[in-house]
Amino acid sequence: MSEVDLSVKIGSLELKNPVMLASGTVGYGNEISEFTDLNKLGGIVTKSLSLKPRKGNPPQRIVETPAGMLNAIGLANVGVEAFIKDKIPFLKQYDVPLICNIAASTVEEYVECVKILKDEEVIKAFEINVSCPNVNEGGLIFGNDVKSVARITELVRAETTKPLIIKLSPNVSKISDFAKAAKEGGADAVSAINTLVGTSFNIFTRKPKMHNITGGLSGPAIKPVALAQVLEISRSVDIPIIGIGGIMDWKDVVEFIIAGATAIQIGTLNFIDPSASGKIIKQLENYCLKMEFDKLTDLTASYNID
Amino acid sequence: MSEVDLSVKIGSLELKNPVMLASGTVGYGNEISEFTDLNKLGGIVTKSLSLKPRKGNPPQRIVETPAGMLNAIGLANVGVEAFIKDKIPFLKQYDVPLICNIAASTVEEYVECVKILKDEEVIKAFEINVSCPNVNEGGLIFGNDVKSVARITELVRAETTKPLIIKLSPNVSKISDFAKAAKEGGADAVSAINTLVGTSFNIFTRKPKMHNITGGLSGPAIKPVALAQVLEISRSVDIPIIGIGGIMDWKDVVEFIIAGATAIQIGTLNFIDPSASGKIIKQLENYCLKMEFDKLTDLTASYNID
Amino acid sequence: MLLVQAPVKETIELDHSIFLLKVHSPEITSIIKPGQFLNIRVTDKPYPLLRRPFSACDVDGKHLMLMFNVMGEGTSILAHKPKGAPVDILGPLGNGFNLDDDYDTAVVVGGGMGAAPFPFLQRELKGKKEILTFIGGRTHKDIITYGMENLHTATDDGSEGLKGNVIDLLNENLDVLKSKKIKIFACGPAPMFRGLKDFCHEHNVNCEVSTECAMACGFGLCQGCPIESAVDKGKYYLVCKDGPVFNINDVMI
Amino acid sequence: MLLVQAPVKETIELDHSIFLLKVHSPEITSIIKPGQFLNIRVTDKPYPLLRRPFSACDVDGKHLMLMFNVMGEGTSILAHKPKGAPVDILGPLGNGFNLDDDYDTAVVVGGGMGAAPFPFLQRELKGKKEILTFIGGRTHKDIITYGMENLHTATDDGSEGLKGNVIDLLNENLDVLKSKKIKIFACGPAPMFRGLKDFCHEHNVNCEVSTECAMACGFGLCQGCPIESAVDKGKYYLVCKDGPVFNINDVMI
Ligand SMILES: Cc1cc2nc3c(=O)[nH]c(=O)nc-3n(C[C@H](O)[C@H](O)[C@H](O)COP(=O)(O)OP(=O)(O)OC[C@H]3O[C@@H](n4cnc5c(N)ncnc54)[C@H](O)[C@@H]3O)c2cc1C
Ligand SMILES: Cc1cc2nc3c(=O)[nH]c(=O)nc-3n(C[C@H](O)[C@H](O)[C@H](O)COP(=O)(O)OP(=O)(O)OC[C@H]3O[C@@H](n4cnc5c(N)ncnc54)[C@H](O)[C@@H]3O)c2cc1C
Ligand SMILES: Cc1cc2nc3c(=O)[nH]c(=O)nc-3n(C[C@H](O)[C@H](O)[C@H](O)COP(=O)(O)O)c2cc1C
Ligand SMILES: Cc1cc2nc3c(=O)[nH]c(=O)nc-3n(C[C@H](O)[C@H](O)[C@H](O)COP(=O)(O)O)c2cc1C
Ligand code: FES
Ligand code: FES
Repeated sequence: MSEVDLSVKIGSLELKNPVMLASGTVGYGNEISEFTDLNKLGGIVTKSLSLKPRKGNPPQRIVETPAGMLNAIGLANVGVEAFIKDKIPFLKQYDVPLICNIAASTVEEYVECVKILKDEEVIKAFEINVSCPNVNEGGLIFGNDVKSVARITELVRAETTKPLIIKLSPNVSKISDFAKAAKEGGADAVSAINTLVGTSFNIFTRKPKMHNITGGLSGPAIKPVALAQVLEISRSVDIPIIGIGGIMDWKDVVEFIIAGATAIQIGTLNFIDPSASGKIIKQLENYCLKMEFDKLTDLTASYNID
Repeated sequence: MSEVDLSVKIGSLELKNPVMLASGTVGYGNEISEFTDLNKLGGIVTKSLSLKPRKGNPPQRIVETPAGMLNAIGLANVGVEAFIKDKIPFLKQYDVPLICNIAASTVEEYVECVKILKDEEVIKAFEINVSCPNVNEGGLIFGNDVKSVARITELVRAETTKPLIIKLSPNVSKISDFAKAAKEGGADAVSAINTLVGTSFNIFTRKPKMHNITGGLSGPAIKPVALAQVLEISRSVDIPIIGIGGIMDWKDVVEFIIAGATAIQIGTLNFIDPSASGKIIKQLENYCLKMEFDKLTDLTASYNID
Repeated sequence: MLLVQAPVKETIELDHSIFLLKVHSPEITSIIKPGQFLNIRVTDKPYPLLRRPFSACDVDGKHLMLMFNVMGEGTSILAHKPKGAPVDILGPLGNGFNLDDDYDTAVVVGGGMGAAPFPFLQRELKGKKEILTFIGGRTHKDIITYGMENLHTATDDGSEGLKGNVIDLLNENLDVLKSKKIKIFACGPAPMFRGLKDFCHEHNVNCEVSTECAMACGFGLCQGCPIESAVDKGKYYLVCKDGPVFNINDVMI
Repeated sequence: MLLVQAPVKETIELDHSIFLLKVHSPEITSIIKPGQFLNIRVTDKPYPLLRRPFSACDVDGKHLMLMFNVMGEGTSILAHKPKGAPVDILGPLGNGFNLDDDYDTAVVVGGGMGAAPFPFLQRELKGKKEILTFIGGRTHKDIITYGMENLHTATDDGSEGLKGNVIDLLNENLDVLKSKKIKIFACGPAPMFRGLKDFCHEHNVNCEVSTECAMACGFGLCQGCPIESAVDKGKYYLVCKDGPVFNINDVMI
């Protein structure tokens, strides 16, 4: 029994602790489970699922950058049907909140996906990806238009009573406008941030390194941007925020929580140290003890800004 | 006599080579001149000048981040009058195009600054900063509104026949809309990018590390984002682009030029190696020889995208 | 699949910028198979950020050997780890070669650093199968001889062995190869693979290739390492999980 | 102001994580003054990105000495530079102490690493002025004795010298101090400066302090290092150019 209460709430969803694994960085949980005890996590978010399976972009999909990486996976995923058939049985074995992340090319498709998935009781919440930079149709075009974000939220909300999280794009002028739209649409929380649009060229062939030309920038390089966007939402919209972007250790997690995050997600770090999340949870508890917080929630948005 | 023609044109302004020093990273040229022969540079851009002198933000103004840095200087500058009186005499000694960067809180103020400066013949062009993230009034609010960017451009354009460069904010959904507005307003070129908004907290005091709370992220961390924005402008607007963001060596310069930049600016690197720009110009020439370009301009926007 | 801190036992510079790194890791050596690889975190700092993948070059009791070329930041840090320093290793990863099917003679074909996985493979096959090795490189400096049996070599500049590429070398030795029931195990650059594909097709030889591509995780998390199926167009395998070893006819190379 | 590559001559670990780094740099030693500093690029990689500022700790002929505490990435890389490795130094930077005005006795006051600039200062003053040194720290481990003349010490835990802070130590020695025409040269943490400001005010002593703040360039390019004037509110000096040494009454500390 831990001396510090690390539990947090995302709408009606209670998490043991604020540490979740980010969409697209742990597939459907199988591989990472060899290094991290899923039962100890606050939650796990699936790779973005689409109505039909997606093969993803041709190679090259990955480019390393200073303290970061670009990815242009193109939402390669098994699709909702195969997810239910092939992936849920594995995830059922664990006592960890499963959050289904959904990506789509049309508003109807988002709704359709939720319709198909909502009755799976192992699925505890939905995270709607309106911000994937790596597919022409989907995501980003919505993510940059406040009205469609509001509309998608409303329609999905009408479809399910499960906690609804809207994952926001950082590639906008004012992310809090989108958080507002999500809130007004009935979302229980927002996730921020998805990747920043970036690119890279081979200076000898003069071709883009990634077949998709642009990709999404993640990793420590983007942490300051992610923190600023979490802070901006926190200061202007009253909605739980799931902080994401460049988290490499427990200190980064604390920084996000101070900046306004109720929970956080670990992404790129899973590739570098697949056992990191477990350690971070323990260290988070030590920090709370040292700082004499008996509940982690006392830390949320506790920034001293005079 | 160099075998490769490195010269480039920004409107009517001819530069010996594409390498300029970025606003706010070399003050008014004095200190850097001890390490770099200004006469060899393509151009030098002043710290943003405002109508009245500005003291800037209280400390702390600088925070280091992974492969980047945050700054919240707050446009500390001597103001246009003192610039003419105290700074121009020094700059007059050099045969390097001087580009005056201007920041303001109102449209009228931009115009007023240009009015005062335009007859200084040592000033070869103006760069209008509509994108400073570190002052409440100025910059960013304009930078995120296409109409004001168009308006500022038109009014400044009406004031001077000297080459006019609009420096764009990366903190927007679609930077090419702003480049279009600048072009329609009569700008000769756009600079991209200024810094990304970011922040950082001290996890023990829970205070923002910078007094200004947020700052501008620069350095190698942002290079992929800058390249993507230069590419986006290059693919959708026909206007010369000055590429800026995270340049650390000649390879980065080549990458920007391939992505669509006619010229580039070196910023944060000046703090780390104040002699870098000279070396880069030489290496750029070697690259052109190796790749058998007799004019650097053949490289501009030469990306192979099928 | 393990995550271990393996201390450096010895680092040998085989040739200018080609290193053989020997680490102590009984956990891994007891389970790893030829053709599998390891994903190595060279620093705990945010730069360079990603792990670096390396083939298992050789296994000697409790010692695992990696052979690598210093390409950039990651490999240069790795090459300079002092004796005793821990190396953060994730592995074994990938499928590895299939050594057990029907052939008498293992024909090893390596281009440049592509030789890396074969000392281990030859150690495993020794005594069980006949082994013929064909190694190519730009110059004699690129020819890896470490742990190679019955070695034939070719260099583009003719500075060692046949003047030509490794495919020319195979053709030179066609009679010998035809006289045996062979299986080819190959690793090297794309052009070599393409030449080899034609060669195998023409002489209808069974051939497995170990492929490379940029990777982030190395074990199926990121979907970052696709290679297209040659059979079922537009279908992608993951190099890190479904590979890195594929039948040469199954993938687009 | 120069940009030099100075080879490491010797690195001495004075105490757990306090290092004395000796580099060969005649160009710099021939022009640098006590209280000036150097901005050091510890790596040519993008991490850690910025240079790191260090006071000139001592100068011995052609050798420049830096004394530093391992705080994080930059100082730990610097502490582990092998003998002969080049150190990328930008300097001398800043104004330095004014040693020439009217006093007989230089009173050196240092808190923790704040002692760093004073071996050089004392070397310059030796023979010219009387020197009294007052060094404080948390425990005896933090007390720097290197290059200090007539050393008096204080520690918070009383493990060495007076139990108390360095201001208490000055008050302990008030009679001696009052009996002389003194000037105080001080460097240390903010609380020490505040205590010292009161002390100097009360006894109306002339005092120069060497200040610190986060820096990017170290020589006036970035405007990143403001310190507010105590005289003219809202006016900022640049620590790197106008400082790092200021009269204690001129700046807000
Ligand atoms: C399955 C597999 C096995 C490998 N086995 C070996 C081996 O045994 N010996 C050996 O010398 N090399 C091997 N490589 C290549 C090796 O991983 C790269 O040379 C190494 O990552 C370069 O890192 P760097 O930081 O030194 O170079 P950098 O150029 O600085 O690396 C920059 C980025 O490009 C990536 N990268 C560069 N080259 C390659 C490449 N060829 N394949 C994949 N990613 C690359 C790096 O991972 C990094 O993200 C293997 C690659 C794969 C995928
Ligand atoms: C003019 C001047 C003179 C100095 N002289 C000395 C000296 O002689 N000996 C010594 O041990 N230290 C000195 N310092 C402090 C020294 O610069 C820092 O301890 C060092 O930069 C820490 O770097 P790091 O990467 O090890 O630590 P990190 O904590 O990893 O540094 C993180 C960031 O914070 C900055 N930073 C951290 N602490 C300080 C600080 N106290 N002042 C300014 N920036 C800081 C670093 O530059 C870096 O950008 C001096 C600072 C200044 C401004
Ligand atoms: C390889 C990769 C694939 C990703 N795939 C998805 C995805 O399918 N859906 C999604 O919402 N976010 C996806 N993301 C974004 C991450 O969930 C996260 O928002 C982003 O990487 C920032 O966090 P980080 O810096 O900790 O990685 C992906 C990120 C990476 C690196
Ligand atoms: C300390 C600092 C001060 C800056 N001041 C200005 C400024 O006054 N006006 C401006 O237009 N840009 C300013 N910039 C932005 C740079 O000109 C440049 O656009 C940005 O730093 C990205 O380039 P870099 O990554 O090479 O530094 C400043 C940047 C830094 C780091
Ligand atoms: S490298 Fe991540 S899935 Fe293959
Ligand atoms: S540190 Fe750049 S101006 Fe002082």
